[in-house]
Formats: sequence, structure tokens, C-alpha cells
Amino acid sequence: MAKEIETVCITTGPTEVGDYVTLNIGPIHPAMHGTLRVITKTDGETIISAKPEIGYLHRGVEKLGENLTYSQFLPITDRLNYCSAICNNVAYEMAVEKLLGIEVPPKAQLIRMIMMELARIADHEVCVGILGVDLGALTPFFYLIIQREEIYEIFEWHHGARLTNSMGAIGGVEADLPDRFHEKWPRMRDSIRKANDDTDKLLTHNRIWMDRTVGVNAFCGDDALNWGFTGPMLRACGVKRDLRKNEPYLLYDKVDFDIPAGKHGDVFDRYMVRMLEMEQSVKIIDQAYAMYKELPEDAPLMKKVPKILRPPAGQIYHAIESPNGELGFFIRSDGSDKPYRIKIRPPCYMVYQAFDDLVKGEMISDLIACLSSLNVIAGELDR
Amino acid sequence: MDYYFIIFAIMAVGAAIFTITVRDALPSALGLLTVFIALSALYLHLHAPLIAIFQVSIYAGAILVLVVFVIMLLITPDEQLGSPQKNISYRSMGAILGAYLIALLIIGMKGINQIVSRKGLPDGFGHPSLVGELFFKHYLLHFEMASVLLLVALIAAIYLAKKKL
Amino acid sequence: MSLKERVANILKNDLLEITESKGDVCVEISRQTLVNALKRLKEEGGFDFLSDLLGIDNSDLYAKPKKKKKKTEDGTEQEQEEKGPPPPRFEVVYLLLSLSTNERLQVRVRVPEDDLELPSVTSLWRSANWPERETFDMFGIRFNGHPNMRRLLMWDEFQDYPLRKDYPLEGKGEERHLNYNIA
Amino acid sequence: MADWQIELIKVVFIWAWALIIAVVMTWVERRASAMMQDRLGPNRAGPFGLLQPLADGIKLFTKEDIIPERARKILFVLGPPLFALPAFSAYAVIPFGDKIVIGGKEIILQVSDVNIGFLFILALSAIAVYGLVIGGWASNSKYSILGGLRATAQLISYEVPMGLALLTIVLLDGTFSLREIVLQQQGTFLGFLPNWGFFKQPLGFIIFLVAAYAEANRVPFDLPECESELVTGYHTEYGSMRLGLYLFGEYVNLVTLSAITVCLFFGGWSLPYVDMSKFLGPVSYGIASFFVFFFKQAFFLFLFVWVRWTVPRFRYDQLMGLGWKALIPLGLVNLFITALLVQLTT
Repeated sequence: MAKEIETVCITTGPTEVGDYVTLNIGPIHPAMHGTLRVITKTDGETIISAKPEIGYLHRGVEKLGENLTYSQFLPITDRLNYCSAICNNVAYEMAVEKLLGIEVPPKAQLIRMIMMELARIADHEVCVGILGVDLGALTPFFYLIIQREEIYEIFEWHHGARLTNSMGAIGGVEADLPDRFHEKWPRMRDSIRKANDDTDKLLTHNRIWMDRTVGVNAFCGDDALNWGFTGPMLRACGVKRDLRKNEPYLLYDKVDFDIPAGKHGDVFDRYMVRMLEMEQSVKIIDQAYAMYKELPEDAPLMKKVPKILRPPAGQIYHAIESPNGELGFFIRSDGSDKPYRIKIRPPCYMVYQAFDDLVKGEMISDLIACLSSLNVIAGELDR
Repeated sequence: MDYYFIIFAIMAVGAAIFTITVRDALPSALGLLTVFIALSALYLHLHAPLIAIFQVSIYAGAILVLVVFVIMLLITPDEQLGSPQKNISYRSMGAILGAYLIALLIIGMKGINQIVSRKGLPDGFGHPSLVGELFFKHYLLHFEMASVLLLVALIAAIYLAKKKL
Repeated sequence: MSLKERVANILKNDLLEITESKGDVCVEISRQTLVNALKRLKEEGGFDFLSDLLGIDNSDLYAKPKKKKKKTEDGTEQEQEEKGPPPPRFEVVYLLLSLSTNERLQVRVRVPEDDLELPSVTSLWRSANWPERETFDMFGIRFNGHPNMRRLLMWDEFQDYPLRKDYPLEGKGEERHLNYNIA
Repeated sequence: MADWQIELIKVVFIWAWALIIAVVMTWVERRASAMMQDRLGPNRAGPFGLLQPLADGIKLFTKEDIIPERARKILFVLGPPLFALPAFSAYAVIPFGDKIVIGGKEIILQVSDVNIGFLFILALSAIAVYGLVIGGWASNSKYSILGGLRATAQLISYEVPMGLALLTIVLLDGTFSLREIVLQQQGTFLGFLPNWGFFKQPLGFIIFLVAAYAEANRVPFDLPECESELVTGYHTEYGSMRLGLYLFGEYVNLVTLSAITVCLFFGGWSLPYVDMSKFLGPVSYGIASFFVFFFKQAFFLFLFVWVRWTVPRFRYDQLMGLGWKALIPLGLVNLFITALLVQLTT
């Protein structure tokens, strides 16, 4: 069982439906990340049921994918998880490359790794910062968001965009690491660590923070797997599963890093997993950067691919570890220049469907804490 | 003419009438609040500032707030209390009881002038220490009895209200 | 023992077809044996994680080879086309994952257009909850036994199934039928 | 000048003063939070953005005043002033300085030295609850009602420990008058410590401070209006200057609460070890005592801001648990010990 839901409120509370208050949280609400909506039934402040309603940001991305060529679809993927657009780009590129059966040069792989880990740090920083804001601690958010801005600066130098990156192309990346990256990274590594440290000092051992997060929305590993959890959410439940280790892609099998895992799957564990993952990402970038340095300067960045891609017919599924979990692209090709069917497997979609189970029996404040710790991104959820 | 008394007496009576006639729950409670505040002003006039403050902080600040709390939980602003009582026998009974109460009050008011007059007040009248002395020396038994009664009522209330003990 | 052989061993007679493209193994099973086969795959084959579930509308795919017969010769579907009558219009693909061996398996089921029903697998994996709803929302395939078979992404009053191939990209003008009071 | 003129001047002055501090507080809050968060804060209007509160005021006054259609109009209008007024009124009994001699006339720097001034403040804070409750209920919105309910429960719960903490000071000093309490706190205690309530009642001070934060609806106790859960709680539906009154009333509350803290626990206008009246003229002494009081008050105002931007907020049940399970028993124990000590030493 996920947790012992306090039976008191359910069995001896008012039994008629009319005795509960229906509280409509969202789609416009300060704590909703994007346009989410949860219809809750509450008994006082205790939640009897919480039904998420999604689709407010549904833009038919999959339908668009069927009507755009393989290269044209790339910028659309930015709009999935806009906090870490690079991971979506790379996931899509890698899926198409798998369909085409090509392997990108090592230098491009390393640049992709560096950029993805930077995006992962940025994503986790937003998530942790927002979690703090939703629990009333505003200050760590600014420490983290300043670091995110620094990361965005690197993105801007590399491919010109800050939020919707559209990084790389099918077959590799177009640009080498920007010159300014080489001097910036050593400084930035320290500032990221310092910001994390400050956040850690302000929150982790804060008694109020622990009261608010420890044991809240605890979830066990078996249930999490049954519900299809992946990523930090699953690791917080104590299942050490990370696609970077379990199904290595790019050059992740050549770098050394740990998978931080929690124990109870509560909000605190999710927070800690994200905090520790940022550390690991810094470590990965350092190693990838060292490997990048060893490569000759004129090493190729792109594999030669035809201008109009016509992958052979077939269907593939390729998943990578995005900051939120397993981000997969299912593509069926019919041999033409457009994908026949594209299906995106967004990680927070699977997590969010278990929302009712997660928050049942908790209080309204915990619902908000839970929602923030899930890092549900509406763009990715509704597609 | 004692304008101070007249102003607050009229306020208290008016608010009291408003309290029992208005059909909305929360305005009615607010009428009661006005009654309490007017009463506390009258206590001040009677040189009993401590009682006046207790009137506000306990009656208005604690008891009435709880009443308002319950009103907020049960009734939304759109709702009103039920329709007025139509049963003629109940209404006449209420009228008789009310008249009886008013008669009692009028009889009790006899000689109120002597009490209100400022003459003959002991030194430090109404000061907290004097009130405390009265409580704990002269009326100790009454005070303790009331305390025990309240404690019993409290325990009973907890027992009744608690879903699972 | 390769993945293909293991899966074939588990499914035995239920297995209709097994294909592989770029390393992704895809097995086809029939509608009637779906839940049973998936259960065996979960319990005996170790495919204990349902990654995702999706629907595909094949109507365009089977219409195309007639037009392009001369140009392309390599599509597998094309060969099927020539063998017999076109297969059912819809198919649903289950993306399975084995947590112990990290192998992935695609299981596909064909659903004919005149009987858009499938048994729900929410009893096996609760993660199938929303994907099944979405498949219903987008293709109109109904999943029997699902606890809450309602539209997920589109609004409840929406009539069409947008991811079907015959649904135009611009929509059918549903938003214009909402009664706005514009003077 | 006649007595009533002096009284009038004092009343007007203290209202204006409380207003000015509250206005400046809004600026301090934003600049200080910006300082703590690596930001700049408002710096466009006037030097260092000092005119920002003025700009905010103009904005609030000129905004459209919206009353929701299904709200109870009269109560909806009544809410904000009912919240803001008691906060102002409490300032009437606070001694904001010692005394000043002008033209041979000794003027006490306090509007009214009520002998139960201390209870008066408690009573007024009890009245202020109605402002929140009525505002929350009359808005006819679920978030507002939840915020109003939380506010009610929180304020009446935390009034008890607050009263208990204050009673210890009353026991020690033997009076309810704030002025006399301040006068009693001059000199030294145990030979070297200032004779302040803070040193004589450290536990009482902590209980009082926690309860004061709860009474002021500040983080970590800002549950009635926590914007991430209840949008903004009881004033969700308010706009324009009605909202301004609520926000402003909160700042006036802070000013009042920090003034009470200074009076009861930090010796009011007196400086430790130094008796200013000995070497200052009667006028300058009055002014000096006023500013000593103000600087002490300013520290506590800053403390409010400091805590606000440092810690997360409690959950509702934890807040209630803290109040009823920790603070009230602690306050009672503290009161018993103090009573015993007072009885033994006198």
C-alpha cells in the first residue's frame, strides 16, 4: 500500500456528498504551474479526493508532427517541457537518428551531454525554487533562478535562444561550444554549487521545512512503478533507476556518476533527490568537458544527412532521461518525409495521473507542496 | 443629562433589537458584537474598566468569534436563516415571557440612580487588584464552583465533539 | 536466448506476428487474448513496466501504396497489402519495459473500425489509466473495464477524434459553434 | 495651550507617525527583501525608490473599486476599516517617549495612560479578528472563507499564549499600565544586566514574539493569506484601496506589535546603564527618548522583515499544534514559575 491513509476522516467523517466542500484549484491559481486544474473535495482542510483535469494547454503537438517534416518538428519539441527544452530536442533528434540508423560524432555527443546536463540543472533549480515559493520560502528561489539565468546565457551563446532552444539538428549539433563557455564554466560551477549550498542551508535542516515535507505524500516503490513513475519521482521512492545508467545513450556509460535515491518517496526525498542530482550533473559536465578537451579541435560536429529526411518504414521507441524522468518518442515512419505517427511519452503525465492517490487524506497545503514537487509542466502534460 | 450613558444605552438597545430581528446570521452576530461593545462602554462609565475590557476581549473576542466561526462554516452568504415562526401559540408564549422579563428589569431598575452616582465609591474601585481581591477572598467559593462547573462542561463538550476518543 | 525467442515462448499460440525494426521488437497479438497475453508477459516475461500506450490510425498507410506503388518497394505494410484484404484500420501499441533486463517490447493489437473496443489493462498497470483515456479521446477506441472512460484532453462536448487521419489539421470549426455573444 | 489641544495634537501626531512608519515599512520590506535575494528592489520612484509607497498609494486609490456581484455589499465594505482601525487605536496607549516640557508644561508622550492599557491592546486585537472574518465571509468565495476561517482560528488561538506571556511581565511589575511597566524596567538587574523584561523573562519573550508573528499574519504564520494555497486568503476578492486598507492594516499591526515588544521587554524609551534625563535638557530629553524608542522599534520591525524572507510557512495543523501543544503549556509553566518566584521574593 502506498501509505496508511488516515481512516478517521473517511469513515467517521460526514458521509453525504453534500457535506464536503468542492474546491476548484486552478486553472488560474498562483500555485498552478501553467494551466492545471484540480477539483478537490475537502472535509475542512483534509482532502477527500483530488481529480486533476488536464487539456488546457493541448495544442495537438502529435497531430502537428504528422504534418511537418522531421526537421520542421524539432522546434515544436521545445514547447513540451519548456524548462529544459534541450532535453526534448535531443530526445527527438536521437529518436530520429535511431530511425535513420546513424550515429553522431563523439564531439556532438559530448556537446549534447553538456547542454543536457545544464538544462537538467536549470530544470531542477526551477523545481526546487518553486517548491520553496509554494511553501512560503521565497528567498532560495532567487538564489537558484540567478544561476538559471547564467545557464541560459550559455544557451544563448551556443544556439541563440534562451528558453525555447531548438538545439542541434538531426545528425549532430551545428555549433561547437562557444568560446566564452571555456572561461565561464569553471566560475559557474562554483556559483551553482554555492547557490545550492545556500538553498541547502536555508531549507534542508530548517525545522519548518522538514515539518512541511518529511512524510508528506509518501509513496512506495512498487506503487510508483505500477503507476509508471520515472525519474526523480521514482528515485525518491527508493528505486534506483536512471536511463543514463540502465540504458546508456550518448556517452553516459563513459562518465562516472551516482544515482541519488530516497527512501520514503515523500516531498522531502524528492527535494533531496533533485538537489543531489544537480551535484551529479555538475560532475558529469566536468567529465564530459574533459573528454571534449581531448578531442581534436576540428573533429566533426555533424554526420552527413540528406536535406530531406526519408527514414525507412518502421517503428521505433527511444527514451532518454529528461529532468522529470523517462521522455520517450515513438515514431512510425512510412518511408515518406513526414513521420506517420509521433507519440510523445512525457514523464510528468504518468506522475500526474496518480495525483489523487498521492494527496488523498492530506491537507490542502500538502496538495500544493505535492504539486510543486512533482514538477508538472503543463506544456509537456497536454502536448 | 448624561449624554454618554444615553448614547451607548440607545446603541445597545438598538443593536440588540437588530440582532433578534435581522434574518441573516452574520449581521445578527455583528449586532451582538455592537451590543457587547456598547455594554463595555457602559461598564467604563460605571468605573469598572476591567470588566469593560473583559467584556470586549472575552465576550466579543472569544465567544462571539466562535459563534461567527460556526456561522461561517455552516452558512454561505447566499443563505438565510429559516422563515419566521408562524405558530401563534409559540409566538404568544414568547411575548408573555418577554413582557415578564421587561417587567423584572423595570423593577430591578428601581434605585439604580444610587448605584450609578459617583458618590461613595471606595478608593481604587474597579482596579484589577480590587476585583482580584474580591474574587479570591470574598467570593472564593462561588468562583471555584463556577470554575469546576466550567471544567465539567468543557470535558463534556470535548467528549461530545470528538469523533473518536 | 534472444528476446524474440523468449517472447515467442511465452506467447506461444497467441503470437500473430513478430517484427523487428532498428532493434525494437514488436509483437502482434489478437484482441481476444490481449489481457491474458500481457499478463503472461508481465509475470513470466518480466515486462513489468508499462511505459506508454498509443493508438495509430492506419487508414492513410494502406491507402498510400496504391498511389506510390512504382516509387517505393521496401515497405513491409505494402507486402501485406498485396497478400489480402487491408488489415483493420486502428491499432493500439503497448510499450513494455523489463526493469530487470532493461529490454523494451512493443505489443500491438489491431482494432477494426466497426468495433472500436478493447479490454482495459488498468488492472495490470495503473499507468494505463490516462493513456487509455487519451487513446479514446484521440481515436475513439473504447476500453472496457476502465474506471473512468471519459475524454482527457479535449472537452467533454467535443464530438470528433482529432488524431484520426481524416480529421483536418485546421479542425472542423468546432470553436465556431460555441455560442459567443458578439454583437 | 489648553489640555484638550495638547491631547488633540498628540492624537494627530501619533496617527500620522504610525502611518508614516507603516508606509516606510512597505518600502523597507521590499528593499530589504531585495537585498537578501540578490535583487535591487524598487529604485525608480525617487531616490532609492523612496517614493515607491507614494506611487503605490496613488495606484491603489485610482484603481477601479470592484465589489463582487454576489458579495454582501455592506459587510464587504465594512471589513477593511474594521481590520485597520483597531490596529491604529492600539497605538493610543503606547508610551512612545518619556515626557517633554514645553513652556513649563509637562507633556507625557502617550495619548492616554490607561491603567489597564495592556488589556486594552489585547481587547483591540480581539476586535480586529472581525475585520478578517467579515471580509472573508462577505466575499462569498471559497478561498476567502477558508482564509477567514484560518485567520479566526489562528488569531484566537495565539491570543492565549500572548496573554500568558504578557501576564508574566504584569506579575513582575505589578501593573497593567504600559507606562509604569516601562518605568519599572529602568536600572539594572542582578547588578549588570539592564532591568528589561527580556532578561527577566526570556521564555516569556520568545513565546510573546512567536505569538506576535502569528497575530500579525506574517511568515511563518501567514496561513490566512498564503498566496500559494488560498490565492490571498480573506482578501482574494478585494481590490483598489479596500485591499490597500487590509495590507496597510497589517503593517500598522506590525508597528503596534513591535512597539509593545519594546515597551514590555526592552525598556521602552530608556537606554541601558545611562540615564538620559540627567544630562539632557527637558526638550531634548523628550525628543531623545522618542528616538530611542523608535530605534528599538525599528529593530523589531526589521526582524519581522528578516524572518519573513528566511523561513517557509507552517501547515494549518502544525500551526494549531504549535499554539495549543507547545506555546500554551510553556506559557502556563512560565507563568507558574514566575508567580512562585514573585511570591517568594516579596
